[in-house]
Amino acid sequence: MFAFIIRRSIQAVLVMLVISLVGFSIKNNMGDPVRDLVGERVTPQERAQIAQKLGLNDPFLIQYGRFVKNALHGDLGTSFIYRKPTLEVILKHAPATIELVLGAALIVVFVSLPLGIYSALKPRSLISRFTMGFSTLGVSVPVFLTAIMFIYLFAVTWHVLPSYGRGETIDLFGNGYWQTGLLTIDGLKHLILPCISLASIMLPLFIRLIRSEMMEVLETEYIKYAWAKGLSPMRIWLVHAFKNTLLPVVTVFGVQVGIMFAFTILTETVFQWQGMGFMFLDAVQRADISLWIAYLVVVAAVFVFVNTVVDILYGFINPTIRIAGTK
Amino acid sequence: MTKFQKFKESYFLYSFKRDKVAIASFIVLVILIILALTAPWIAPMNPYDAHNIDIMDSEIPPMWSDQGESRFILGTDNMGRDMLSTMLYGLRTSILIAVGAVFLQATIGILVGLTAGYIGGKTDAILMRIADIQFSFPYLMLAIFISAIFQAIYGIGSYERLAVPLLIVIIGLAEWPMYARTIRASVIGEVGKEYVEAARVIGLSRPTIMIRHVLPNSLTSLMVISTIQFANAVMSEAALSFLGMGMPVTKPSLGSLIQAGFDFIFSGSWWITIFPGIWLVLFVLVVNLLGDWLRDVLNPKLYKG
Amino acid sequence: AKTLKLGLAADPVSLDPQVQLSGGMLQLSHWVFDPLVRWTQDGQFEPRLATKWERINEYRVRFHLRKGVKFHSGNTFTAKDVKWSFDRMKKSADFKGLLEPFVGVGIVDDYTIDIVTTKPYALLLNMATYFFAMDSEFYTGVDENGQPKDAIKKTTHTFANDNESGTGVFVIKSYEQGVKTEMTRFADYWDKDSKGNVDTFLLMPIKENATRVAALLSGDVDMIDQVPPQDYQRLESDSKVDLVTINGGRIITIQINQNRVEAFKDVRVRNAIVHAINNAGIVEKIMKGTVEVAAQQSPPGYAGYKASLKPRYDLAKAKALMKEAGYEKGFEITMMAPNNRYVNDAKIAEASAQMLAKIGIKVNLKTMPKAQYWDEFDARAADMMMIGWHSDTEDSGNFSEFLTMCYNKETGFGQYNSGYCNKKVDELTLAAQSEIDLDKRASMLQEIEQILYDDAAFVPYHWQNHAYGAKKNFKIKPILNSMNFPYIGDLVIE
Amino acid sequence: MNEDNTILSINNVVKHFDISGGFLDQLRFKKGKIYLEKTTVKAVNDVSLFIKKGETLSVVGESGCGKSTLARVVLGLYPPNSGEVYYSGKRIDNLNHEQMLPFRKKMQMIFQDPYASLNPRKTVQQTLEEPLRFHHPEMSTSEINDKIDKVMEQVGVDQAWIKRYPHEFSGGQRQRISIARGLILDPEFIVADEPVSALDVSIQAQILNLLMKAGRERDLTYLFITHDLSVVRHISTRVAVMYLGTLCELAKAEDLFAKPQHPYTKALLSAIPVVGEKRAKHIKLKGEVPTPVNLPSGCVFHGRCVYANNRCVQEIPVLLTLDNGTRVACHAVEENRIKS
Amino acid sequence: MSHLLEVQDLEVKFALRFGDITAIDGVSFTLDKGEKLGLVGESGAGKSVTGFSIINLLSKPGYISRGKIWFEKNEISSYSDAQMRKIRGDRISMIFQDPMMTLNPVFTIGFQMVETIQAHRKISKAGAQKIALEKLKKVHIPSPEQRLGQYPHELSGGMRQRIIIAISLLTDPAIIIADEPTTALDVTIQAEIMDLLQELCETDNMALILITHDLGVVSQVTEKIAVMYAGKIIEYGSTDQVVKHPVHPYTEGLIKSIPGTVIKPGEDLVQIPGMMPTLTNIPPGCAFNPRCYLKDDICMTKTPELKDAGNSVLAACHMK
Ligand SMILES: Nc1ncnc2c1ncn2[C@@H]1O[C@H](COP(=O)(O)OP(=O)(O)OP(=O)(O)O)[C@@H](O)[C@H]1O
Ligand SMILES: Nc1ncnc2c1ncn2[C@@H]1O[C@H](COP(=O)(O)OP(=O)(O)OP(=O)(O)O)[C@@H](O)[C@H]1O
Ligand SMILES: [Mg+2]
Ligand SMILES: [Mg+2]
Repeated sequence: MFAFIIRRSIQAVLVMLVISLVGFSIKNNMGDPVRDLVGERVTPQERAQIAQKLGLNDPFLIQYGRFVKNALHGDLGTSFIYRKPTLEVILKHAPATIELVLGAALIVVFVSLPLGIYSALKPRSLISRFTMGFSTLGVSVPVFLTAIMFIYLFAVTWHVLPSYGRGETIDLFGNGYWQTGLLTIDGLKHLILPCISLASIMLPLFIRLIRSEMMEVLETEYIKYAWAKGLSPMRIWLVHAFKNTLLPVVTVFGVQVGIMFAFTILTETVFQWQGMGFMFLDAVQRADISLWIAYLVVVAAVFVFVNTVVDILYGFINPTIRIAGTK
Repeated sequence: MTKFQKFKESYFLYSFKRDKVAIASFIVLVILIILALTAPWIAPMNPYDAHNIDIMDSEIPPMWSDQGESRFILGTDNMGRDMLSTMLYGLRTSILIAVGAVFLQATIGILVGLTAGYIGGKTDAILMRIADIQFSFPYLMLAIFISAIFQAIYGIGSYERLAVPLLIVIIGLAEWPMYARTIRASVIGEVGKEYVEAARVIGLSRPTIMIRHVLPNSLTSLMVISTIQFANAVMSEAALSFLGMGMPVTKPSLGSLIQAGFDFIFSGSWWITIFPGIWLVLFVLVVNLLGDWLRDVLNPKLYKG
Repeated sequence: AKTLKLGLAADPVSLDPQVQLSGGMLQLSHWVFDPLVRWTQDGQFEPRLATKWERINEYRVRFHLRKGVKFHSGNTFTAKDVKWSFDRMKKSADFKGLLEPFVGVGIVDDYTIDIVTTKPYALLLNMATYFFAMDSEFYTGVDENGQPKDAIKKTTHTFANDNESGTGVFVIKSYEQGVKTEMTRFADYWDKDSKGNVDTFLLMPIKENATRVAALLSGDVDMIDQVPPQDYQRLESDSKVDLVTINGGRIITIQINQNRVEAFKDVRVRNAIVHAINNAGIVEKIMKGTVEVAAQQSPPGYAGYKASLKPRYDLAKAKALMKEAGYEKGFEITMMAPNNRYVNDAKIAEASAQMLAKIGIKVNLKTMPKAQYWDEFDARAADMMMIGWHSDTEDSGNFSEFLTMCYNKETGFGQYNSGYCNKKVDELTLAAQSEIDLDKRASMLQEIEQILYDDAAFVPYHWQNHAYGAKKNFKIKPILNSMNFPYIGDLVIE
Repeated sequence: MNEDNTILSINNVVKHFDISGGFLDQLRFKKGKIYLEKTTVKAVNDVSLFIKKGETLSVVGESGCGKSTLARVVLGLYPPNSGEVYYSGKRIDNLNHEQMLPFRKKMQMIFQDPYASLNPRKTVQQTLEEPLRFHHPEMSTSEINDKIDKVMEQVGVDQAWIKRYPHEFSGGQRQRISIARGLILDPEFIVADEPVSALDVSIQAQILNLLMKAGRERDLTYLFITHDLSVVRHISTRVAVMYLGTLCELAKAEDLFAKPQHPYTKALLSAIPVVGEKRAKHIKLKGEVPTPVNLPSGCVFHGRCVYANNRCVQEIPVLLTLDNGTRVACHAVEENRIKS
Repeated sequence: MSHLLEVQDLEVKFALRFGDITAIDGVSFTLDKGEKLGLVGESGAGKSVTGFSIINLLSKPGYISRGKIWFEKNEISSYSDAQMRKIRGDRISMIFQDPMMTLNPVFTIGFQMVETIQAHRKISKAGAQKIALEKLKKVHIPSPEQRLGQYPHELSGGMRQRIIIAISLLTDPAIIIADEPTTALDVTIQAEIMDLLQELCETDNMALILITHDLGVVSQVTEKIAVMYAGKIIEYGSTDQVVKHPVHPYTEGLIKSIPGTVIKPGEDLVQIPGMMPTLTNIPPGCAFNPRCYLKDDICMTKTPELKDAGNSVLAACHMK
């Protein structure tokens, strides 16, 4: 366990260093943040002064060194756009993304599990065939196309669901950090389309994964043995086969949740969802390099964290894996 | 028995002939690829050549609509490009990029996977750690990241010329770990088998064993993931173009076409989005369907003889 | 209580009206602060904090201020606030250039001030529209971090960036940049005559054009700005919403850099380019015919506007000119344009590239977000670069000062001129600056336009307009103006 | 013992596998201290034996006792941690790839799994051709084909099969092809790692006959690895019994079956079911087989041995040679504590 | 009908894509209370299929196409799945070949034992655990209490096979079907497991069907033996007789090809040439005819029936 945590942490630090280094080395070519700050009327001299003040003209290594030093103090720099510490900006945008990913993940779990299991048990039934066909179609439609179609149909044509944004939010802890859309009807309504379109990327994948894992498990000796013990089909499917199916699925789920965070870039753009992905793209377009790098660092940290949690979880449900190390 | 006869009697062909979906997908895929490859000869016009385009022809609806013109069967886009031609050229570009990217991924992935799987030990640990780290990072973000780097390095003057190779490199670099992992897993599986040991007893050198014995036996898994990766690459290119980091507006791929169409989704010029959208989905769909079928057929558990 | 949900392409970056000189900030200023005077829809001046004014001499204009005006903080508005605001504005990097011609504000009494210029200055009233009054008492002192409350800083937290006290019709309730700004009507607002009935004003940034349109169509917002031309028809045909467009006066041009390309030094080549580009076609197709085709910088109604200058698309002539100049075979150039700065900017550039191809000029086009673009523009990184310009003073001279005067690092003239230089234009522009005889001045400005036209100094396209969409019961038409400052305070919701 | 016709000898070979993974996997945290811990599988521990020309030496033992590892060390597939391997008097365990090549021609191996030991993507022809082309680049195609034909005939593989792929054959047929590959270079010495364990009895007999015939005709020396004692008895000249990586007993086949010495050998022999005989009470062993990761102290067998005493727990027994040439590593035998 | 189990003319087919193949063709045998029957034959002869068809647990495309199975006077071959479940694991238990794969890796031993009891008896968890403990003791597992909480991977192969035997004892079945229960184990452990099975059958008067390809094991444990070849029983009778005086040439060859039975060390073993045909190309007539040294014309055309060959042995051979 201990070695495991150390390994993960070292990995995380490494990722963040590399990311920030690469990020830094291209920052000069990302555009000039000063141009975004000032109006078009400001003279070049004045702009140079501002850049000087911001330390944008220092040599690369000095800037990077400064970044690392500050990062070690938990300071990932200040966002030009928001005039706030980047970490704070990211934290404020995080809930929106987390709620989106959470919603999508729930949809994925609650839809893919029953469908995947069913189509493994009854591979020839009409529902299974339909599910599989649909999921193949699902992986073939780009998420932005799904999202656009959703807006067009549900919001613009039928007026049943809102088209953009998070709707009414409630400040969860009263400190302005966690604006939740989960507690209002309006907020939940706003969640539906983005969540479904985000889920639509992962759903087919999971239905297939669960189905194939389940089918594989159903072929094993221990399932055959369970039949020979005279257990009921439900028990065999939902206890014996299910738990074994879950193992690989959990691992993949961990990775995919991470990937979902990235796909929020697309969904959030289309739905103008004020989350981290949206913020990231904005930061790229407006050359807010500090925010940009901070986001990457945070995301790296999140992935390492999520993967670690998943691995630990995996260790819990799979008794044959001991996280301690030796295989 | 000749190779051809063998093929004719193989389970592979047998199961293909029985699977209507696979046959249909295969036919559609072949047609699409032929259309794409022969685009310069069969397309009504060359949409990549500015000479042919007239802004005054923009947003003409498909031929069968009221204001449609017979010159433009599927209408024109907002720049006055013939939709049909643009879709053919766009598919060609998309295929080109995807093939290139998959090739690059496969090259890196196979090299890394083979090295890691066969040498093992520290080399394996380091290579796989790199792959893990990169893998745990969503490829889309990586692609955005790499795209920024390359644009920075090469400037933008020659972007139009460099866009295709750039996208190949971007998507290729972002997705190689998938290959590396698969190859490594399959290599480790194969290396444990006794025929590899037999080759060592004969005295063959490591590289020879890897290339002549191990690699051919990993081809099956390679083929299966290649279809998936190919479909993925097409989608990645579309996503990047959608985010404005892909093909330049003057040489649209399917992704940039859809992106351009996004602006017209409410304007009534539905054909600018819908046609390339369907086109893209159709293409990816048949690739995926064939990939599914291939996976089922080549599944070592099902395929024994 | 009526609520307005306004979907904007971009939201204000700060609450400090002097921190950035940009359209977005000025819009906010008109909602939360008040200027001395403001533009009406027909280009006249309307008294706001100044009730009347008179020119004392060539250098000095006297303003009489409105009495009984309260700031949001409860403080009373007096002359010292105007002076304080002016002095602060002079310190702002963004505004200080604009204030070059001014000496300062002199307080005559509590409700009378004099504005003094360094030279005879014809555009003083135009400039007075930029004079928003800030609450001098409110902004004096230090904040909890020990930083002076009146500090102007773009990148870090300041008191003024996040707090406001103006005399404007709306009070900021909450401000979350990039997400939402919430305002309510100021109970003590002085302008009781206004029929405006918006009590709650929610401002949502929706960057993506299609999403913004969708939000209006689906009813999620009541009003949006920057309706893309391709969606005009859709809005017009929708029974629930209205489309309102208003002339904007922002000239869209592509500049031709003679320093980078030898061939561009030849006036025939430049003329060929201007003749090759079918700007009328672009207006018809890309801008959906909703804007006016341009052949010069000044929009109609401006002093410099010369009606005889006509768009001159003529492909045959363009080809002939190329041939005459010895470039029959054409050549290759680079072009850059932003893709999120002007309406359909990238599309215009793309269409232009196609048009130039027809006379043998092969264009390598790159479009990019404005944050990157301005960097490239500063470096004059491409042979042809797009820029749009709106005169701050609603006057023709401003165009030349920034766009067509020879680039001079010291004086800052021609700051956005990439590669055209004609001494005559410089002389005339400078002379017009201190000419207060308006007729004489107008003829000077028109002469400039003629020179630029003959020189084919740049490629003119059109004057960009402002397009708003709103639900039918939101009567937005009266509150719009060509400056793009929707006076939401006066908006009537039925 | 006549050392002259010794073809292969191994001296004090030790082979341990490090399975502790990378540096970080080895980190342990206990009682407030961080320390590194290596996990090694002690597969072969200090084994010495020699094989004389023309004989068949069998190695028997339970699964995981290090038989295959020993075989692979002999063939230079694993470098030993310590100890030496000599082939015809020349040390071969420290040779590099090129230096090893001449020996590769002389030493070949036959594997257990008939399904995994042939490359599924190579035809019989390709499989048999490869060693020849590699070691004899000077041979012409017709020479190679002749050679292949000859060997195939010898192992009973139909000539018509030459263009077929392994999956078209049954286990027994594959094993024949595998043997053909082993013989094609005309080796002197063959390591056979459980060549018949995966086959049915009727096929097993065919293969065993084939191996014995080839041995006679070509004057081969076998190192034969198996866990099937009836097979051992049938084909071996001498037998080595291994337990947990150590050699417990090494004896002539008839001596071993007639008069086993080591308590483990006795238990092993008593466990073979013999057709047509009702079960004789076999010797029950105590406890479980320990893992080769944590080897027991002293004699590795002491935990399961009924004769074990204190000395067995502490002192590792050395091989002692008995009158009939049998070598056995057991304190109890040495002290004569076993009454048979 | 006083037999505990009677299999009558059983035929099992597998529906494959090229058509049906017959895996078992007309197999009949009986089993009495406490009796031990050995089912031997080469790989693919149909031993496992026979075992599984008794509890109607054939894997996917397989089905019983003919024949009847009687168990305790009931015709169980016509039972529904739910009825069959009451018998499986309760009256008839099964032991599989590979103990490493038979237990579900993610549940504890205790869990897997308790659920088996609870599937067949209305009993509390504690009660079930008590029974489990008792059975673990019965198979001589050291520290049984502790085992209940362990996972399969924490135990050695021999230990796991004992646990599987303990599981099959939980409901005190009438028959245990053991499909190669020791093939995956080491010799010393193999002997222990066989001892254990034998001992349990004798103490509890259980019947045993021992499926194996190892004639040695069968000859030591069982009273009756059925030799299978290509889906048919070709010799059936008392173990002693069959092993000592095999009638069918195949049985004979099988016994002689085992090293150490007839042939002296170093000499060539008696070998049956060729190999067992695959189910898709069984030769006409006697399936064994291509390998038989006795064959005559009739063997090529007529399939021999099982008939009395004296000494209460049945054999299917024209020549005997
Ligand atoms: N490459 C390896 N890496 C790590 N451990 C190994 C390796 N090869 C063998 N071992 C271990 O060494 C021990 C001895 O293995 P070996 O294969 O020599 O046993 P064996 O006697 O051949 O067993 P079997 O009868 O099952 O083939 C086993 O515990 C095995 O797990
Ligand atoms: N699921 C299945 N699908 C198709 N054929 C099958 C299936 N299961 C068994 N068979 C066929 O039935 C025949 C008998 O198989 P069975 O498993 O009974 O053999 P066995 O005697 O138990 O052999 P082994 O010793 O290898 O276990 C084989 O030829 C096999 O090919
Ligand atoms: Mg082995
Ligand atoms: Mg079987």
